[in-house]
Amino acid sequence: MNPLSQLIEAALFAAARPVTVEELASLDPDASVADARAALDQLRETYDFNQHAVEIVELAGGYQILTRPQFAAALERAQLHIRTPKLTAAALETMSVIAYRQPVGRAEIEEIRGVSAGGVLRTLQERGLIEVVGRSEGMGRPLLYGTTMHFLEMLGLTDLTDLPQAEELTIALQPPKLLESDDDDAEASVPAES
Amino acid sequence: MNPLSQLIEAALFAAARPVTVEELASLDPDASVADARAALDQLRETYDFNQHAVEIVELAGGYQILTRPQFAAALERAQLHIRTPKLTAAALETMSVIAYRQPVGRAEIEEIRGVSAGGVLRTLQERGLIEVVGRSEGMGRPLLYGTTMHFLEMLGLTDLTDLPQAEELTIALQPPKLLESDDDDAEASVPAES
Amino acid sequence: MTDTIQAAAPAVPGEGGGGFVVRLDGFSGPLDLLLHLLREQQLEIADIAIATIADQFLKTIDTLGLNEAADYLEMASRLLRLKIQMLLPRHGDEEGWEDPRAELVRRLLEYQQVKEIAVWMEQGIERRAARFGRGYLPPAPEVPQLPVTFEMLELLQAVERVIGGIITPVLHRVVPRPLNVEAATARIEALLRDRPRISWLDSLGANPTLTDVLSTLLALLEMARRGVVRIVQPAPFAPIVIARESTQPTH
Repeated sequence: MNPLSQLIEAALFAAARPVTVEELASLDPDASVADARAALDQLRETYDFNQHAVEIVELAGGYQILTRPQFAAALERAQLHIRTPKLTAAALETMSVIAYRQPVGRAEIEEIRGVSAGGVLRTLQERGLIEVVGRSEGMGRPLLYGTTMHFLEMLGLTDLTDLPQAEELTIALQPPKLLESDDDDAEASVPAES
Repeated sequence: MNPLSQLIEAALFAAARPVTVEELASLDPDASVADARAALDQLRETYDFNQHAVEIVELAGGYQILTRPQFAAALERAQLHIRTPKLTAAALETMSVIAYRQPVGRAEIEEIRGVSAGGVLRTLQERGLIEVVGRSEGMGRPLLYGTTMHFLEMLGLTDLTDLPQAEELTIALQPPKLLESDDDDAEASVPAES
Repeated sequence: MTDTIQAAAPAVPGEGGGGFVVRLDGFSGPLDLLLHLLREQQLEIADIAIATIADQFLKTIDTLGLNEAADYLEMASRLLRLKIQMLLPRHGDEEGWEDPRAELVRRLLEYQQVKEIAVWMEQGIERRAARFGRGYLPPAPEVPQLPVTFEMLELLQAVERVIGGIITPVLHRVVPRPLNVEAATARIEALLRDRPRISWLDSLGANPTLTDVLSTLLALLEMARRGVVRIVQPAPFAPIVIARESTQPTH
């Protein structure tokens, strides 16, 4: 491969979006748009001739490297980026914390569950069950999560007030607060009315 | 390229994260791990022989396609990629302590660094470099931190054993212990004991 | 090794820079500053001259405006304590004399090592950052194509598991709360009007608060003292029974 084709391959691979031929030309101060187009064609031919699993696709006014369609089925089967449909216990627990405490930050979720929540949060976000609803004012302005409409749909709820209320649960899953009234005390110190 | 190499190229490309050789083998029900390893080698040779701008790198227990370092300057200039902010000295030091002492609690990190660590821990957690790995049995059951897969990826390490070992450091890496009073002078003035 | 210290430390501003405030993140902590000072004085960590370094430390945090940061203040007081300890006469022979500097020396060596690893990590990150992974990631697969299976029951079970793991909140505000013994007495009397005997749990009423429990207990003890009720426990660990004292009228 010639140097410009190499540069273009590196750029198309690393770029987070489709890249225009003008942008590709600007990678090398000595290259014209025509040079870039020729180098791009050479790269395309290399991919085709050597039967690479990727190809160059024109998309949204620019170019991108994408896997060829014939590998889609195998990749889906391998589930390298698609997750299994069944929610894990960790996901359910994290979702229950978010449902009752929203808007809630990752640190608080981890504090409650005692384990890291990063992967689970990503999964739930990808599944459209939770979303970022804002940022906390705290140190580092952490993201705050809440449940989505899709979450309600999955559970067949009209809105969040349909969730079982505090008094229906063994112990109220309530936001942390100062215990003040008599009722709070009862919940905290008298286990049950037996 | 043979079909398994193609499949592996498609998978490595689609996953955009390190993929283990076992995962790669599972792409084809008839392929063994040894087959996958051979196909991976063939792919690596194709990239090298045809002077592609990308190569196969062993990382965080798996394999990933990355651009070769010589294109870094041109890609930085073009600004097509997503930038990640640099870590502060405090973040790097905190990460160092966690990497070697994991699982480790906040108190121990603060003791070693001589400063409070709350903000830095949250930053590192949000960037996915550390995670809560459990709780200590001690008073208040403090959270224990460890490094993540992303930590390995970010440093370009295969696993934690790639961290510099005691004898490679100017000062010997010592397990936490109290100095015996008799040995104080010896240990203090002779930097390396191992 | 020593280069790494220099790299992380900013230049100390000149003498008498009153009002000069340096970014707090210039040094990553008091140990960092201490290492910087030792290097400036060209002193070995092991031979640390506490008196000199303590004065230097105090002067520097004052100059840099760090003397309001708790971590630096704590180190300053530690150094001053060490300085005094070093001045104390060593009685007896050298045997058994513990060098007060040992702990600080150990911490400095350990911290220096942390800095060395931090530099190694920074270089590793830089090397790795010169390689780029695939930048464009296709949008996450649409959710509808993967019907998620979970039910309310599962969610509720998850809630229960989470609750089980929650550490009881430790925030309490102590509020003076008058006990209502009168009301408790009235409630017990009302109950005993209908039935000759009631159980302790009956006497508490529905959904008792902690105050109710205490009020009821005091009311019962008072009533027993007055001979209005008799409190019996038929067998060890059996439920406590509160009986109307037959000879007395209830009111």
